[in-house]
Amino acid sequence: MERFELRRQDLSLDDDQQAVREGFGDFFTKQVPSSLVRDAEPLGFDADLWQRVVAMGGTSMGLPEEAGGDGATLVDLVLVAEELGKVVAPVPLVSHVVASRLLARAGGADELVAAAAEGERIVTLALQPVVGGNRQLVPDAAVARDVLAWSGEGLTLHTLAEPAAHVPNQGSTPLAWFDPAAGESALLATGPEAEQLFRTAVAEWKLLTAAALVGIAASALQLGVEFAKSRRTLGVAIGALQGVAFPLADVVTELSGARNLVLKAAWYATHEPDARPELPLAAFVQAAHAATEATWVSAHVQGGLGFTVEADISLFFLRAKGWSVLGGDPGQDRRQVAAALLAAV
Amino acid sequence: MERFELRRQDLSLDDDQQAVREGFGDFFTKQVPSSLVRDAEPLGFDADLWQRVVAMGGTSMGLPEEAGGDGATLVDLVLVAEELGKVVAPVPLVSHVVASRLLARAGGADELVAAAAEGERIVTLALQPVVGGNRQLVPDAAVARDVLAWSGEGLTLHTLAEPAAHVPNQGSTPLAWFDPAAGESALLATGPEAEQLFRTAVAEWKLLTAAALVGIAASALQLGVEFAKSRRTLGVAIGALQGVAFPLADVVTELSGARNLVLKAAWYATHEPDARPELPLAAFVQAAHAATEATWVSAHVQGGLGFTVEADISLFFLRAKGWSVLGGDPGQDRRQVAAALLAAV
Amino acid sequence: MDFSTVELTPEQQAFQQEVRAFLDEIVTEEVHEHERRTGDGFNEAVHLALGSKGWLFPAWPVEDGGAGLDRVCQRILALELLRARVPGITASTTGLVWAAVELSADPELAAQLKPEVAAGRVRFCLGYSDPEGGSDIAGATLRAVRDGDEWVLNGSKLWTTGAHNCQYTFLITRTDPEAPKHKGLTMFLVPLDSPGVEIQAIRTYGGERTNAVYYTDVHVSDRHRMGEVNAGWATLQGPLSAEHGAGRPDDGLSDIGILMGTREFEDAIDAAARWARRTTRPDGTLVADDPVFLDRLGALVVETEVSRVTPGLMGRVKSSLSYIDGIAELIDLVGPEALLAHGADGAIEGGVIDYAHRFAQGTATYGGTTEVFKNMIAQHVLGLPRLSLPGSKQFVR
Amino acid sequence: MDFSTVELTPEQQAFQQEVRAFLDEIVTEEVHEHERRTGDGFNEAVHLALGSKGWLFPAWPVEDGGAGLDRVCQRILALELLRARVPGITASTTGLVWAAVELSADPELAAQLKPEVAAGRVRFCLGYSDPEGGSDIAGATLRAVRDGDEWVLNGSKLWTTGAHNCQYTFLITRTDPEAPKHKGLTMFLVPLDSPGVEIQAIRTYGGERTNAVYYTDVHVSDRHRMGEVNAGWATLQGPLSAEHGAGRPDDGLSDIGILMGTREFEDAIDAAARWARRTTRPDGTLVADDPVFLDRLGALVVETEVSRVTPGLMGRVKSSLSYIDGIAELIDLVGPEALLAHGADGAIEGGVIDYAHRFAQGTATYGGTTEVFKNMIAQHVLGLPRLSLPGSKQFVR
Repeated sequence: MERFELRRQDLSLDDDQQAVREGFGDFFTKQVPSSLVRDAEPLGFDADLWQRVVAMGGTSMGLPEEAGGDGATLVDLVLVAEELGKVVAPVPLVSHVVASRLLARAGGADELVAAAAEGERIVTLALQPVVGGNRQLVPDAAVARDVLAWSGEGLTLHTLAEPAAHVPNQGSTPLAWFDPAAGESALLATGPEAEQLFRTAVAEWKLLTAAALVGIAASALQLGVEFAKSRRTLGVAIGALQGVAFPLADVVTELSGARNLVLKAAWYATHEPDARPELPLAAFVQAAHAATEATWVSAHVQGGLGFTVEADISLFFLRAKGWSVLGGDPGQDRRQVAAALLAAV
Repeated sequence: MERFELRRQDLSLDDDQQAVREGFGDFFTKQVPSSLVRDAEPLGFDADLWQRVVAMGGTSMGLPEEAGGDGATLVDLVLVAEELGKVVAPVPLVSHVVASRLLARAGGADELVAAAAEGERIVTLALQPVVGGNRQLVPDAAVARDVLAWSGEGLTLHTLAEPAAHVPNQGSTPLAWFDPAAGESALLATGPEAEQLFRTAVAEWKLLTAAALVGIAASALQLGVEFAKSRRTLGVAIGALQGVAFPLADVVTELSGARNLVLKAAWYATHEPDARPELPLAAFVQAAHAATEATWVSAHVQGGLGFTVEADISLFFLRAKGWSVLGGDPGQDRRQVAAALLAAV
Repeated sequence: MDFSTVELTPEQQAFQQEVRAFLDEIVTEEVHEHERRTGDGFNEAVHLALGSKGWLFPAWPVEDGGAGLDRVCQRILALELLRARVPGITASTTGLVWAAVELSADPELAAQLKPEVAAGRVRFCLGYSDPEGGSDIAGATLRAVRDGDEWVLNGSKLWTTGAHNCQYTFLITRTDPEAPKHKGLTMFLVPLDSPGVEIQAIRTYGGERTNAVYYTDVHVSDRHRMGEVNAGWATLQGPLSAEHGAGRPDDGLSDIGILMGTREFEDAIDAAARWARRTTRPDGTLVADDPVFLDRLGALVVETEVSRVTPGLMGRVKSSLSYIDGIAELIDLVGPEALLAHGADGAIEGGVIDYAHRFAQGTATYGGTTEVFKNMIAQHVLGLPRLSLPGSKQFVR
Repeated sequence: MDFSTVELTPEQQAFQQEVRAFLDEIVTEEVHEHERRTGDGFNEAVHLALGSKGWLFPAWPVEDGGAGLDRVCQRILALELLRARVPGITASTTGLVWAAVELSADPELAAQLKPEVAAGRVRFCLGYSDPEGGSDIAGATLRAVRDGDEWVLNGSKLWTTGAHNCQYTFLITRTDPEAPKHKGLTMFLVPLDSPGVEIQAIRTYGGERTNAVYYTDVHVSDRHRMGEVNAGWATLQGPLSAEHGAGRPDDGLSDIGILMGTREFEDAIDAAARWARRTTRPDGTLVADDPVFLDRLGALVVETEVSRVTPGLMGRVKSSLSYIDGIAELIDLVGPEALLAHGADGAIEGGVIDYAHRFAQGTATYGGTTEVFKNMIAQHVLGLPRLSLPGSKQFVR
């Protein structure tokens, strides 16, 4: 493996990217107070907010221009996903964007792609291969009639008359069981191409979810730091004690690494998709870890208050694991990261 | 699995056990200054000290009375091994005691058992099954002419004219490559009985090594705590800062758990060997972890000084990993611990 | 050293059978459902039933309302209560406070309360933490001002778990704001039906209910003072050191360390192990045969084994922190089904892993944060010096 | 954002070839063997050879003894020096000190030293840490007392790495013990051949050599004072903040964070990966096909990927601590062969994993402990308050 390659290591955002971050950051901060998140529980879907996300271009930006989109890159999309994660917005944007892109790439019907771009039809993706007709839990399938799934036969679009029944879960996401036999199905692609399309979509889902988890970690950290600055014990702010300060320093460290790895993975996926295909998986592993740590540390720093449902940290704590677990065991991703190294050394 | 069984949870030592701990504790503390440990490097064997250990009964105590031993239990033996670990004594006592017990159980020749009991012949054990005649690294084989090994054919005693060549290693142990084809060999036992004898001996080796690692951790902790009490920064003892105190508190916690788990495992292995056969492996996993943490934290607390070869912590740091690694990947042991649970729930 | 199964006398065997039969009867599915719904850590019917058997204070003589049990029978009872998952938080706080009542209360008051407490009709909760005080109990700001034969209380407390099911709270108050921090405190046993007491529910995402309790011009008779005026810190020490596990007999009939949530963690691990034995991966292999699953599950099992033998306060820290780390890893191993809620289609064993993950987080805070205990371990086990802070000795508002 | 391969001009390509050819020639196996033997982090022949090319200060103009390289060529050179494993510790301390010399030294002295430093004939080391001072450099106790045109030094310093290969040490001294801690310090550039200077080797188990340096009535001319009297803290800041990674140009031609040992960790990981591809387990399966090995190795690879993108001081902490944790895990994965020493029968790639394990431990201490940096992260990244300690501002002996 070439460890001393002369590549740039430049993580700065250009003006357009900065505008995406700030635009969606302002949007989510203003539109999604924590009360809205609570009101959307346990389903985890706010239809009004979804309309406003659509109006912001959230559902169309990631599609190619010929499919009615703006051709935004994965770098743009991870910036949006991080901002979404910062407020844990109850909208199925990550799954929908990824599934819409897959649909467009796989030659899905123009009307459906257009309806997805306009957010009228919500689309999602079964993250595990379908084997033997077994059902699986699919993110956002409780609000989506259209589910893309891959099996040995190929990539299939499954369309139901109604979204499947919601399965209540810790992360308050619109999770549902997906039954490959239910509804109508249309084969979109077959063979190695179908598998490649599927693998790429799963990697995109993990990358955008990683970005959302970075957002969760960032907000959790902020809540913890604010508390540590203002809460006093024995005559000093608790944040002056290393027993409190060091875990928070560890959190910002893990979080910064996660954020930058997400950006780096997004750059590669955009510009050199075949060079480092394992990077989105590495980013997912790290972001899941960072979000788990950040939310636990922040809740713990806030003492008993951090353990109450009234405290906003509860929203982030429950979703850090509740969102990341939808991607399955990070161990699978670690194995692929290792396999990539073994192939390279 | 019966989680609410009415068993005693009594870890107190009786008078005889206390006498063993204190007797060997005094012995090792007085006989093994750190200069002796350094002088024995890199081989890790001091022949004079070995004679004194023999005179203390260290080589005979663990053998049954009919084999010229004192019938000491594994509880006694782990107490001795912990004291040995506290001074990282350069003697192959753990391997020798375990291999001698195996030899006696497997019906080894009386003269050889007697010579082992008197420490005249040093015996050791190949910890991995022999497959296809492949060589393996065997602890203490650089000072032992007699190596017990198990293969599909059974349990075999291999006797060489001279101990194999020393292989220099980080832990300064008398490690050597064992070649199953070298020297003379005698088959001692076959079939499932041979395998059971071998597995039991490996578990005993891991249990006694775990005890030695607890000793290493305890001495490392003591060095770190002494330093933290006396070294000052910014007008306070560094041990008053949570950034120093908390890692040391974590170490004493892990160490205390490791020590007690070793004792508990030794009790079960002595009194109900079939009830919890996985406990020695769990104890090894925990002790290896505790020793790794204790030596790194202690070295780090001592700043640059803790990184110098002159500091006694260096002796413990290099052996914590250098001794535990001889038992192979703790992951194997974790899998057996998990398998025991799966069989029980 | 002894880990053997305790040999029971015929009487002890009969007692064990009696306990099991009794608990089978009173701890119904409705009891568990009530606990899931309320998070009270208390069920009045069960509590009174235990009181009727003398099992709330099983070591007390029968004539005092106890059951006169020997140590072995006490242990039998304790294990069976755990096995039957009897909600026991209010029983436990009542027991803690009783130690102080016996030692420090007006003897007449104590004598009057004793049979009621034993029967389960009178229950106590802990009024320790200030809203702004965190783990620094001695920094209490709730004011008590003498007014003739009475005291007038003003202020509030957080984390008074069970207040809505108790008759009294064991309250720490500041009676002398000018004195050094630990010398201006006085304890009271405050009747919770006093005018001016307001109890407000606080819910945790662990599913528990605790309370904020507000005291506005609450008048409490001097008879309800516990111990001397301004000697509240000494009055409080008894139950607090019992809570921290000091002074347990060393006969092997107690747990080795203070366990926080180990049962919940083990429940989740056991459920995951059973799940692994019945679940196949897409490639048709059994999860239980997956070496990666075994390697990582084994690490968690080792942690529970270690927690169970780590002594005293160190066990308190170890059990909580290894549970919090470990339950997150267990969820990774199992995947999304692990976080389905109780009652959801596909939830594993009634959502036991989901519950264990939420419940875990509180274990690092209850009765003092893990940081408080690490400080104590550093100072009392290792002998490291204590850092002197402005409010260590002085009352700082 | 840009991670693309840098497109080289024909000149830059030629430069890259030139560097590779030159290093191939001068960095012989004997150089590596010398480094393993001495642990000096320095090889005089190589250092002088680099100086002869202007590559010790590659950005300096050629007329100043540099090579006038653009940023891309500087990066090319830096990467090739890493690839060729050129011992570079004394080159690095010399560079750090030069920044202060240029800023604070007597201009005539600086002018006289500049060509010598560029050529590699004059080298600097850091006289920062007191034997009792640890990371608290501002608590320096080594005394400097004025004596006419000279200063007399008494005291000692630890961790003066490279002193035995350098001509000067950049020394922090206490010139006013009565002043507030940071206001009584003065810096000197002390010739190491001065009478009264004694250099004593200290060896680490990472294989490095550093030094204790003792100063007994060492007379140093006032001309060697750096910056104003009692303004030593300001004089020191320049190189220290360079060491902490401040002020790097943001053109993507530097590492993102400060890396401590990531190269050594990656060397070990790569060696373990190759080992896994050629090694079979007793049951005949290839280690590289073992999912447990892949799961756990993958975790380490993720750590290195994260270290490489964690910015600034956070990268400093992350890279060191994840390396220390990770190398222990890597040894577990490989087993006893991982800890065989260089040259031992069966050692993996010359003992690279054994070396990486020993070397790792120092990375958490060099240039300040990870705790010092965590304090800085807490204060400067998060804005948390600093704990006031008795010696924070005052000089406490």
